[in-house]
Amino acid sequence: MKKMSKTTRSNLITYLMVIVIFAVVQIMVSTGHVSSLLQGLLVPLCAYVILAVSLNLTVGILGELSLGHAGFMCVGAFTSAFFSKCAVEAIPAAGVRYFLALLIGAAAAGICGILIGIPVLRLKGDYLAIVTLAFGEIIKNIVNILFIGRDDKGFHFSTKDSMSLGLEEGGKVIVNGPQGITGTPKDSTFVVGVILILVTLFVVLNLMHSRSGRAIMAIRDNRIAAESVGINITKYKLMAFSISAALAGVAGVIYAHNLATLTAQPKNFGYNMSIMILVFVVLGGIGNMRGSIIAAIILTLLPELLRGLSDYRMLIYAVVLIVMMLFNWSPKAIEWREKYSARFRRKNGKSAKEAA
Amino acid sequence: MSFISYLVNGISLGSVYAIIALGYTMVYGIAKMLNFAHGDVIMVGAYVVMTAIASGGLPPAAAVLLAVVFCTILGVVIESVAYRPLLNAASSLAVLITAIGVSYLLQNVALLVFGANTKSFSSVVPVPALVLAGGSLTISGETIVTIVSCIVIMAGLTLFIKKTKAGQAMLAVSEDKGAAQLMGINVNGTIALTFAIGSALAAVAGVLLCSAYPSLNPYTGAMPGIKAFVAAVFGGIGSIPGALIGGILLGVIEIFGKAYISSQMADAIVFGVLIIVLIVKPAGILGKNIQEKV
Amino acid sequence: MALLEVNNLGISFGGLRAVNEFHLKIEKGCLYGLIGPNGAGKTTVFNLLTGVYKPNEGVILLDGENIVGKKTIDINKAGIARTFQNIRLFKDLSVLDNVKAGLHNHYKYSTLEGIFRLPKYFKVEKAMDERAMELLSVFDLDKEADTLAANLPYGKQRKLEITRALATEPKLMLLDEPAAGMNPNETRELMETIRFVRDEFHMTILLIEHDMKLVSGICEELTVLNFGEVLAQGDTSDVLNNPEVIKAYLGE
Amino acid sequence: MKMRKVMSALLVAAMTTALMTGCGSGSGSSDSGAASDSGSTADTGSDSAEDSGSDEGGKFKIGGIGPVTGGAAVYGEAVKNGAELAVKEINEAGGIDGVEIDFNYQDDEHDPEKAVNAYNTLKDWGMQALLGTVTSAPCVAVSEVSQADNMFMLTPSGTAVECVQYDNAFRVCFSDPMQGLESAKYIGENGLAKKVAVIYDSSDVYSTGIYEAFAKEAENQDFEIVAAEAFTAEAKTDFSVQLQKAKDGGAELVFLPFYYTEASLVLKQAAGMNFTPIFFGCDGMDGILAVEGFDVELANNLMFMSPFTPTSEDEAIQKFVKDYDAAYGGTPNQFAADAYDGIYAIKAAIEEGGVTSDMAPSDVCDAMKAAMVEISIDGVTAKGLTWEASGEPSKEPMVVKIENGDYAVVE
Repeated sequence: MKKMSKTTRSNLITYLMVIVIFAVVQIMVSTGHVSSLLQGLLVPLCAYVILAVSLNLTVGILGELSLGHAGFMCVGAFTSAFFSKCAVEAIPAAGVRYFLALLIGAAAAGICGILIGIPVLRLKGDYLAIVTLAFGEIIKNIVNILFIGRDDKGFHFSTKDSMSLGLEEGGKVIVNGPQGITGTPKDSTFVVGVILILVTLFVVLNLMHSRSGRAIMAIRDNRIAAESVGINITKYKLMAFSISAALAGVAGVIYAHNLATLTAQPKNFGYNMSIMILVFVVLGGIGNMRGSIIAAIILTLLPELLRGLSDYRMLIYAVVLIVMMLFNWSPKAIEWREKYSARFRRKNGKSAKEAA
Repeated sequence: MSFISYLVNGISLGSVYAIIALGYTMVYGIAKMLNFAHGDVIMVGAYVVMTAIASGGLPPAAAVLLAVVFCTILGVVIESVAYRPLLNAASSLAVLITAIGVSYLLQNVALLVFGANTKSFSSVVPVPALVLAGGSLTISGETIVTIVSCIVIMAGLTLFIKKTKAGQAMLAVSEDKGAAQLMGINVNGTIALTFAIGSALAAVAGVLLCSAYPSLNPYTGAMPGIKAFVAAVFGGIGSIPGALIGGILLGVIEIFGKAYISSQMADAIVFGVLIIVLIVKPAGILGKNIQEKV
Repeated sequence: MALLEVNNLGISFGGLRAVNEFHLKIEKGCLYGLIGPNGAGKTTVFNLLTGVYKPNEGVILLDGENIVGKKTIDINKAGIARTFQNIRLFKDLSVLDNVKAGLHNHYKYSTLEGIFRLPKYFKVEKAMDERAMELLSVFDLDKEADTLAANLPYGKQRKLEITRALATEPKLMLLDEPAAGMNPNETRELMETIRFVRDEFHMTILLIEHDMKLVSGICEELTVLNFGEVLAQGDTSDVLNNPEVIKAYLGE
Repeated sequence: MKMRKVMSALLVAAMTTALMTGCGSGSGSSDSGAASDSGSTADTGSDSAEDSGSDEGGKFKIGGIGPVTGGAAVYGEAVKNGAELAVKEINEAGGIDGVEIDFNYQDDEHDPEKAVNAYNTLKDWGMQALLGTVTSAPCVAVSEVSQADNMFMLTPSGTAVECVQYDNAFRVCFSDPMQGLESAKYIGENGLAKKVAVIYDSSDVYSTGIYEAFAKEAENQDFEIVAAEAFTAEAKTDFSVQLQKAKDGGAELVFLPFYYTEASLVLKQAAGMNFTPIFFGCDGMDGILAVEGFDVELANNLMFMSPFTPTSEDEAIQKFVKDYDAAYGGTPNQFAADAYDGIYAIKAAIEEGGVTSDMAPSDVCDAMKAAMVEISIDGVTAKGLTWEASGEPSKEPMVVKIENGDYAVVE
């Protein structure tokens, strides 16, 4: 049918866009045209793109505002880094280990999503936002006081300090409170990152255009009507929320396996980060996956590109953000834009006719 | 005696949260937006007072007044430039993100103007400390002034809304913007007024915050801002007495949590209590749970 | 046995008695009207029937089974579908997807089958498309299948809401002011459609309506509600000629 | 809609071009990065370097990384200033064997990820050795990548153990465990107190690192820890509870292993509740007297461990303090001093290792690694400063006490 082909085409364009960007970057890397700065940014960029797409599932498709997305990323990052660090010797094959780490990270984050979603999804709008923010902060706080060590007797836990673990000679502290996990194998690569972006897109886009996705979007558009046609609100809200969380967990796995030291700081797993991801989503267009990808790329590169401006760079970033928001969302600006583009189109049409 | 001391400190900290939360709650009630930049207006207010005293040589009272005026103007400017164009945007998230942008902007302007160095804020409170129970309990002048100002502001604001025409207009706009407009109320003007009052309160909060906790850098306002936001939600966002109750409860819980449970887990405790409250009372302690009309 | 039997139904909001001792009996296949002045409690009755509100007392028997206390979605599954006075479409979904959302509980495949596009996905989606188009063509909406629901003209939005309700394969349909905001032409057309739905799908329909022409034109039986209580009940023509009803409508 | 797409497309295109071309003309962009906001005197350093450098076609390219924005900006600024001052001095004195130093300092916002980005930016610029990073967590992250590249790094102030875990990394400051250990020893051996309370930042690597070492050593010392209370980055304004617990525990000394920003609040609040134990801090305490508007009375009798005292009679220190004040205004803190020494250490290692400006970073690293353990410099943080292959400096910590609003060395 025509409708089917339209969404399929749109999805294909999205996949293609990712693949083309990937191919261009790869070619440029191999010909030496990419700076080390950009090369270093490639893997985190993949994580951010996945975060943006997965948050868009909550914000755009489910229609709920979440300010705790970084918390799920944190869960995915820490569980998978913990696993990888423990399994470095047991599973020497990086590929297998990374795959298992991905599964563990995604599952842990997804389960957290369900646990948090059950009580929280009854709340509406800004209340939901503040509670998700609270959960994100709690997760970060807990990770910061968690000490786990391993010796011959097995694992030891503490929430006080690494000394209270009571490790025997030769025992190793794996999770060291605020010092986090050091020495995670650096298994994330750009290729893996791009594959995971594609997987994320595959999951989100296919979900959107399936029976469950329709139910989720129906709830977003009108909860009462959705109930009246027999759609189970709790089930589908929870489904969207936990899939979104699991995908954030995947981003966490990429992130954790790219940096040798994983610490839970306000910068990387706090509400600031959650807000940052939300900025990607809103700027790229709520519900628009392609937009999220582009926004995540631009906004991650922007502060790095402004490095030359030193002290002024974050200032410029802030101004750019405000101006872009006004330009994209203000009803007046939209009106002006439409008028202008209509005139532009008309002119083009006319000249085309004249030419003919 | 430690218990009373904790309680007093909790109420003092909570009073600051409450004054900041008032700004959040009023703006939310009227414009239905989370003004993330509110915390940063606090920081601006504190810098103005500090500069006025240190460089301008103004007496503290005049400096505070100057800060209030400055922040009021700042609030109105922010509202008209950055928020008003987005008030009728397709998604309420747009203005939220813009508010975040404004927050970054204020922080980075302060960074450029005042530098990154943390400055010590000398207290502008002339009240001496109260020593009780033979010296084992000391209540600082700042604590007394903070709590008193909080009560005065709260009472004043309640009177303002109940007794004045502008206050009634605010109520009307918060209930139904469209209807208020039809009744001949200047909606944009009322929203601007709300931002003006909220920002003026932020200046006062900034002075009190920095008098009680005398350190000031461009990021000083961010965390109290978030905490106050939590307090506002806690008490029921949109409700003025709710902001008071939410703020004070949050302060007391934070201090008690640190004192009796774990000082490492203070944040987790505060946020955990928030979650429990919202699960039991989904609109906060004093919030009205509005049922959607079918 | 009647398809729907309601006895002694009542609910209060705060101190206000919104519905009191409401009773109703609808036979299968009947086209039944619920009328009354504004604020008489008609929509409240709908909300009680569909589980949006829980009654303080009373019984609602659908096919002999008491549905009081059940959740909205379970009542829908039991066989009651409805439309809303203020239209509630899934406005950012296409017309086709709105109907497919209505088919949700009748055409199933798992989420995983959907994500991984297993054969069942294609099979069921195809069947859903066909069924949805079939329903849309009944209401002459098939040409707008790809349009966003929000972009439909008002009259068509009302029709789409009925289509969506119909898609849930109910035994009983509740229509809340289906003709509100329609011009006489559209209303006439709507009357035809409602009658057609009843005949074609062997549907039982209970509708709230202010348009007396529509009510007298298609309803076989009526209940008049005034101040939350039943004022009159019975055959349409009898009820409409009841002096009490006329008094309630025209005022004294 | 269409306009918006055009806009985004243009933006992407503009950025990609900027990014691609940006890496080509590295040294051009470095000027603005290195010397944008420091006073006019500082500019001359890199400007003159630019002029003479272009003739000879060779300069030593030294990179620097630290937070210039964000909450830890004050440390990054200090390091930047201290390092630039040293670079300027060296260049004015004719460089290293006639070859000047080109110094490029990048912001990391105290964020490990941004630090790696900054590192990569510097690599694109052609960095041969790194002075950085300033703060611990970013430093550990950078040490991982620099190790992979075999890039020489010398951190002026990264105190965490892991900062120098690889053989290419050295540091100027003390390590966290060493500070904790030495502090506990000092308190115990000098009989400062029998009952000690500790307040530490449980969300910070630096603070917990010191606390753990301190608590461990405390078992061997003749004092008792009566309270160990934490705070976190999210709740660092109110210390009344922690102080109350210390007071209730009867602490005669309170150990504050964190930065002076929070410490100034602790002191103020302690005074507010009439609690007057001895306060004892670590190197992060340095700078408390420089806090603008701080009531120095509060800091009287405050003790802390530091390698650097700006009031020292030492000639080199006096010169450094004077030049620093002239160039940037204000008294340099320990971070600036560490950075200043760091640049001189790099200079010494370059000379010792026979490094030339045309060598590849990896070769520079090998030469400098070997040279580091051979050199000895007389810096402002220590005389006869030497390094072990482990990356640790050998210098004696000094305990500084504040008396009458001024520093005084104890011992």
